Amino acid sequence: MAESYRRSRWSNGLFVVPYLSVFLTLLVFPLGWGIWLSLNKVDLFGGERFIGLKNYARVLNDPIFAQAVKNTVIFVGVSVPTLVMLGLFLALALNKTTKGSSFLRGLFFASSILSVTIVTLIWRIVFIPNDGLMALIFEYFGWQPIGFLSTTGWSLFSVGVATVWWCIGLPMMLFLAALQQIPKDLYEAAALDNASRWRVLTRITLPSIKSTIMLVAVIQVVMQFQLFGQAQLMTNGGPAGSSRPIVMYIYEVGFLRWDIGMGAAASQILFLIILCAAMLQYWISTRKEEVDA
Amino acid sequence: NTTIELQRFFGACEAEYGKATDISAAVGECGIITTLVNKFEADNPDIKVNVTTVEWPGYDQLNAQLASRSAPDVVSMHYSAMSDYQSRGLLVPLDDVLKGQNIKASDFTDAAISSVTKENKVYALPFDNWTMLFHVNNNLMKKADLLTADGKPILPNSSDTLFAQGEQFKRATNKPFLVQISANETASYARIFYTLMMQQDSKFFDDPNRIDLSGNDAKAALTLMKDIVDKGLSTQDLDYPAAVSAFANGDGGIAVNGTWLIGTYDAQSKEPNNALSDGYSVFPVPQFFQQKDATYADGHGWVVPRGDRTDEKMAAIGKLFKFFYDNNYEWSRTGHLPTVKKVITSEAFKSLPHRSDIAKVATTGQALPAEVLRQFAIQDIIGEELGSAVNSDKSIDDALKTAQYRVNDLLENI
Amino acid sequence: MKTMNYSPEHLTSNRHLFWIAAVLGVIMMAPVAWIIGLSLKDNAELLKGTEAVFAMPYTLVNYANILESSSVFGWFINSMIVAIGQTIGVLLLSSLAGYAFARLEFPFRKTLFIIVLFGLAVPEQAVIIARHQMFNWFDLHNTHIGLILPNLSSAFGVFLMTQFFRAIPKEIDEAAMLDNASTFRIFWKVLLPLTLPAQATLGIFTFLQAWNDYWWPLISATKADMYTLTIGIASSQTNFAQSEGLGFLGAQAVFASLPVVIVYIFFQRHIVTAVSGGAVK
Amino acid sequence: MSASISIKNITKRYDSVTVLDDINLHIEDGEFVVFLGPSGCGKSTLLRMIAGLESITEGSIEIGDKRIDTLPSGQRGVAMVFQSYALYPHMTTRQNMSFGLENVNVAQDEIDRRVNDAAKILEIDHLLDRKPGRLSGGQRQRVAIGRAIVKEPKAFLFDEPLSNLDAALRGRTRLELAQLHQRLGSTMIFVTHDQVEAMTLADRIVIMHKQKIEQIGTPMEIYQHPVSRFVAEFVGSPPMSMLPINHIENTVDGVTVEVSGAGKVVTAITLPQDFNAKDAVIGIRAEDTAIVSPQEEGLDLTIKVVERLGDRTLLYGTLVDGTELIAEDTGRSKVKAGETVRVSISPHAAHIFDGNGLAHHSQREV
Amino acid sequence: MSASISIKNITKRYDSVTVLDDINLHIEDGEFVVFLGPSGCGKSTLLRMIAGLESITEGSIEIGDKRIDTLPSGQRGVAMVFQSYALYPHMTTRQNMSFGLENVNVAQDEIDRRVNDAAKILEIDHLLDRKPGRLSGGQRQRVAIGRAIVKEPKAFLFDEPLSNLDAALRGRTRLELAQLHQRLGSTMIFVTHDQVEAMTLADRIVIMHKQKIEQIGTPMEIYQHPVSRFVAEFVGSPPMSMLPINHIENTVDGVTVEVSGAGKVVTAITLPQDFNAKDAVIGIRAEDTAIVSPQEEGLDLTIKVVERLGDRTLLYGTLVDGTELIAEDTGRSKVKAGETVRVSISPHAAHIFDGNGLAHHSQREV
Ligand SMILES: Nc1ncnc2c1ncn2[C@@H]1O[C@H](COP(=O)(O)OP(=O)(O)OP(=O)(O)O)[C@@H](O)[C@H]1O
Ligand SMILES: Nc1ncnc2c1ncn2[C@@H]1O[C@H](COP(=O)(O)OP(=O)(O)OP(=O)(O)O)[C@@H](O)[C@H]1O
Ligand SMILES: [Mg+2]
Ligand SMILES: [Mg+2]
Repeated sequence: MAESYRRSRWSNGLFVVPYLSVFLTLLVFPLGWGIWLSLNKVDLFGGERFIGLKNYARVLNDPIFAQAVKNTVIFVGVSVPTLVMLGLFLALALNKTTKGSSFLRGLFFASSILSVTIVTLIWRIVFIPNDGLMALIFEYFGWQPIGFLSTTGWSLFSVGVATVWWCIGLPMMLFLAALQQIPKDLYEAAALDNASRWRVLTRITLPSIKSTIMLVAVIQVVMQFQLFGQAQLMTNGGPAGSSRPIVMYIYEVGFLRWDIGMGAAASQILFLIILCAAMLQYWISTRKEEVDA
Repeated sequence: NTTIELQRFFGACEAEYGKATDISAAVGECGIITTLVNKFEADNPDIKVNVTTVEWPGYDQLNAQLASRSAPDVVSMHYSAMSDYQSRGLLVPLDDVLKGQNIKASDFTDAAISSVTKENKVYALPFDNWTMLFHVNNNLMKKADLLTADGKPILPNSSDTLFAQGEQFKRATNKPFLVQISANETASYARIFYTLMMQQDSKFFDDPNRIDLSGNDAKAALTLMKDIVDKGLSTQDLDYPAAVSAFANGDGGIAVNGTWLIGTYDAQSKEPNNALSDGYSVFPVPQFFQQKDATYADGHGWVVPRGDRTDEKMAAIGKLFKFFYDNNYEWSRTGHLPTVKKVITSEAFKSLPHRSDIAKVATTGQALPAEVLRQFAIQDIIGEELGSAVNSDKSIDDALKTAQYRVNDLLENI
Repeated sequence: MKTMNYSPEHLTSNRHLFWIAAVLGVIMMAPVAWIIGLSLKDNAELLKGTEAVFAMPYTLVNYANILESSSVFGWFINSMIVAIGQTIGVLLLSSLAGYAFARLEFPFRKTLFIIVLFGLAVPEQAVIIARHQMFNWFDLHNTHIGLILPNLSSAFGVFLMTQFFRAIPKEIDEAAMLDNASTFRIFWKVLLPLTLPAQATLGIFTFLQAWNDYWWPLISATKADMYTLTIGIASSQTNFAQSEGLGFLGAQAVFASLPVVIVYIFFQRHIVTAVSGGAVK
Repeated sequence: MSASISIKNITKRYDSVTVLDDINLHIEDGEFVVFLGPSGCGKSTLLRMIAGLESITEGSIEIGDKRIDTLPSGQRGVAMVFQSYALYPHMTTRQNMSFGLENVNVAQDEIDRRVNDAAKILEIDHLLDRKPGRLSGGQRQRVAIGRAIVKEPKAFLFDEPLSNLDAALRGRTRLELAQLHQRLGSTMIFVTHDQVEAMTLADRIVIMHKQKIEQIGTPMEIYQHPVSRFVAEFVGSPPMSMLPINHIENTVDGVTVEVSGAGKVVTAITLPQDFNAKDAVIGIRAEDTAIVSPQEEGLDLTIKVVERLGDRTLLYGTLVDGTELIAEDTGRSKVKAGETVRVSISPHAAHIFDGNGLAHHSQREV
Repeated sequence: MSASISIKNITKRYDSVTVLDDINLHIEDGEFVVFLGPSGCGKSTLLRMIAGLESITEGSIEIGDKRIDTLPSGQRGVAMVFQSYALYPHMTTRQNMSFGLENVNVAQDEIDRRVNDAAKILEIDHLLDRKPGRLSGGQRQRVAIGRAIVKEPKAFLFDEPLSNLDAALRGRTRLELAQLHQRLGSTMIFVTHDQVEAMTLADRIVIMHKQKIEQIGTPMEIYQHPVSRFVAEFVGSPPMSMLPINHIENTVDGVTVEVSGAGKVVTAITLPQDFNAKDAVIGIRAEDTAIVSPQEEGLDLTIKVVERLGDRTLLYGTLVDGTELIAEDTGRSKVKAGETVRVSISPHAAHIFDGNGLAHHSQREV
């Protein structure tokens, strides 16, 4: 007896073949190779020698790496909530169809299109002592000038300011998209329910875009953990390594010290950290969902 | 017809010098090197030089190129970075090339030729030597009553005089005495530190595989650097470009910066109505310690990375090197010290402004031992650690200890 | 009698918030205005103090200087080729894969999708060295292909397109199936046109990312005639001796951003709706 | 608790488009009023203006003698049930119902009492901890009503609350709504374009058409005495058949009209002197026809489509001259498409509409 | 062109859940068959299995003697109209209709001919260049049908195509569909859970319930002779009233049953010997009742809700013992909620259902 027709078939898989081949050759394979390198004593120009987990031990024992991890975690811990909350605020404020708000939407998104070289150039010129915009403002108000890029504490903050300025567009847009999906009649129902603005925000709007908030947070965590260009170009990780992020550490180890094995080991650790952070957030969000249901 | 791929830093200035061939009219590193290459091409119609400008210092790119065996034919390189490449066999020895052009090792200054000679082979055409200098704003010094009768600035010759003059200067002008780079780039900390160490005749790199910063010399050097800042004698928070323009704006008395700025500042001083008008002079870093008159020096050379090249191409490279050699004087107009003996002793050079004031760095200039690898990485580590001692609360002992630990860890794991 | 009626406009809007946002917008613009101001000033004048920005005269000399440097246009073309090539590639691969993951049934579909999702978390640093070596083998450095290829592996596009394809009602492709359309024809003629807003969204993101990419072009495009605009600008920035004037730097920043800003201004509405209204209606 | 509603000279314009033109309407305390009209006639707009969700261009609205169009929605004391229900998707049924009360700081035990009472009335007590996503259409609808009930409003407003339900559920829910109104005795306004809903629910129906109110009356009045051809055709399913009148003859009892394809029809309708006979028609409802044996007097109808509704059968056919007529037969009718049957018309039940659409009815009560 | 369809021993399981259990059905060439059943009974699944959109767990399907369940959807020669219409939003009406033909390389002039013909039949010729976004619900529906027609399929499959339309349009479209079937004479399968649609459209109705086919028959058979209590209650609006039987007495003509609250009812139904009297009920349709004057014989019904449908009036009430009964009166009924009226029941039309839900009908044709 003939088989009746089924929709599942091997040939359908052909559609994913082009992507998968790129994915395997340009991501999975290099990743595997990177892992292999991390188990070797190897510099930029060869000299491969298997040394097991020694590179990892060196990275994990390196106080500079610890400092970089701390810097990165602080940076992510501050910049991501800021991006999420500021993005949310802007989306709420600009969720209108007036000319003014669409202009502002465009404006806030515009910075995202600039490249990191430009962004850091702009902010360096803003932050430099004496001639910078901040210096002028401080001078105008007669405040004590601050070395934004050269003072421990302020340097990471300054990198953060530039980062938020640069990255705020995407969260805002994603939130706007989510807000526009909320049916208008929910707000009408709330108006009839005598809900105050605050109650509408906390009980209607925010719960409705909960999943988007989560999505934005995950995207930003993954992105901000990879902080590099801003720190490299604005502060060069300084002063005293107080703004050196993990990626910069990897860069320095790999390209300045030529220690590819150790750099690879640090890369894999970063990969692990990002993966864990993303999974943790995903897990929290889905678990909450289940409790709700 | 041969094409030479030449890769260099020194910036791009196509706009101004893209077609210029009049070398003597060019000013500044970028202008002069661009014009030099243009002129060479004009003189040798059968050789084309394809110039690639890289972001300073360009070693990431060079590494990538070497790894992908697509390195250019001629590359600008610091003497201090050469060991890394040479020790890996990534550079081509140039003895034959130079010999083919009738250039002898003895034509170069000792400082220059020794910097590029490894294992008895010459690996680069030495192009210049540079050191850190004291660029002085005479106009402000005058205000602070720090000029001699014949209009020369009175410079400190010990830490005590430094602090005294600094105070005097500050009182008179309400400006810091020294203009130093202290943000973003930390290389200048390392260079000053090396200088101070050398002046104490310190043997901190006796063993090229280990640094020793545990002695009193290191502590003394760093203490001096920190005191300058603590006593408010230095600008703060300036990054490289800001420091350069701060001095040009008259925001401080003495800029601690490299030879390469002489040409620019001198040009400025010849224009009216600015902070440096008729009031610029430049001197080697004074001898703060009595043991030895020394200053840390490095230099730029031209290397040929490993690769397959035809004889014809090698000959063309030889011609280019000869041309650079012949025009060493022109390059020295940037402020760098020439590497060719007969240039440094020539009248032309000596009559360049200020050159007599700094002539002695040709002999007092001193590099780290050539066997020390990863000098750029080491410079970063030392700069960073010293910077944290100078600018924040890290104690001097701590900073030196970590610096030593980190450098040795690096060197051990090469 | 004319008493003011109550008007329900406030339901979704709030004027106070808007004004706060407007103030933030001004703050947001300040650095840019600052840079533009600097770029319009003569460098010599700025040397005396940057307050000069707030007063006449203004000049275009910095821009003129940039324009005269002939390489800029070459870099611009390279950036264009790379950004457009990458955009087309990502759209093509992601659409094909997204369609299959969202709609087709085939063995190991779910497993493969999860593996692809893991790709989202892989940082560039973890693969860049090996990639560089691989491109070496195939002599892909200093080619446009070499600059385009690496980002094609981005899992983000596949993820996004899968979501978009899932949002299209299933009946549409079932109708096409009954219309005897082949699987590929369903994809190409029926579903792909419906994902145009999504294509625009993904396309814009990819384009911007490619345009602004820094590290890979830095180590792959090592010949000046293969530089992208980002790398080219960076390479010409470090002229130690002359320490470019702030005005020139500002002009460079403005100039390098100009193409994307123009693209952005032209397509702003589409970009905004694409990003916000990406869902298929 | 409930109150009357007065709508006075309400006009609504969007820019230059007038959507409602000088509407006046008084709704008694406890009345169930249905706004009925074709799509786009402004029913929702009027309702939303009462709720305060749409601003008013001109005029005023009072609820129980108090002018309310100056107040924000929440303070008007009305509750609304939306077509889409507009339940808060992330809140449970209980939270959905409590939300409005919490907003005005009703004590927690009072809230619980009201929610539980309402849930009991609506038989959704077992659903109180579910979220809307896990409720069926009919259950959602009841939660939406529950949310309105707990507020003990002066008036309930419904905007096509049944249109998202399937036919069977719609019928059941309609019944429940009618019972609810009896139980609560609240003022209710219900918007629909489905005339069956209007007929079955309303105390009074407000027929809206072209920015105006066309007729206000009880369902019976509207069905039996439509003021215009528009109302006659809009209300009733199947729609009233309209036969063109060729000639009119006055008699003592009323007029006798000559209808093309049907000959003379004797009616009990008296027409005024200035009756506009041009394009006049006579209207006959399906239930006022009967299938008789071919021997009896009547019209010959050639059947095109037979619709068997079980309890009755509708016959769609054409008269000899092609005029369309819908006739009704019993549920057990044997008539098939293609046959020709004899149809008798009950003359007293006929209506005459003049060229302007104005209606004239039989004076005798039937 | 059209063909018969045979469904043989079809079973459908999702993992361990059986959705359809050993279904057998033969549909004649040119027949209009309606699948009717409550939500979730598997109607759509069965239809989609015929279309090839759902794989078959067991069994086979033939169209006109040819087994087709081994073929992909496109090659089965069936056309389907979806509930959501599933028009291609980016294509014009013409493109929507041509797409299927282009896929099988029909010549362009043949495509044009078919599209134009279909458009004429459906009166959408003026819409051929519009995209679906600019069509009304009813127009979209017609385009969806047009897309099916041009393919000249062996059978048309409809999955609740009317459920997205509003009530008025639904009525009209129903009529058009019936006419279309008459005109084309194609085999058509129509899925719905709306019994009015089923009754008015079907040649035969397939009642589905709990993974099985419960009854197959003409609308009249189903309405008048439901095989089970489920069918009797599911078909007909308002639903059949069910009165519990206390006692059964055999007579010559049939049985006389004693009904609580209603006393004795004489029927013409003969019951078998093994009749399961426990939980047996007698079923009465509203149209088989009549309101009589209080003097006449009948049951006293206290009216709870009055539904005026215009042409008739439904009275929902309770008998003396609380049993619910729905009665029907004329459209001009004066009965109000709260009144008690006398209702007579036409005994010949009653049905008796035993404890298992099995039906017994009067033997006499009424
Ligand atoms: N914002 C607006 N701008 C312009 N016209 C509008 C606007 N909102 C509604 N209208 C118009 O007002 C009229 C009345 O709309 P309304 O929604 O009240 O109709 P409705 O009677 O409820 O119709 P339906 O039965 O389709 O819901 C419509 O013709 C509509 O086009
Ligand atoms: N993918 C699936 N997995 C498990 N069960 C399913 C799946 N798809 C459908 N079902 C179940 O199969 C049964 C039949 O579904 P089907 O859609 O055929 O019902 P239906 O009769 O068309 O109902 P409706 O009138 O609501 O459309 C339902 O009980 C449904 O829950
Ligand atoms: Mg409406
Ligand atoms: Mg279904």
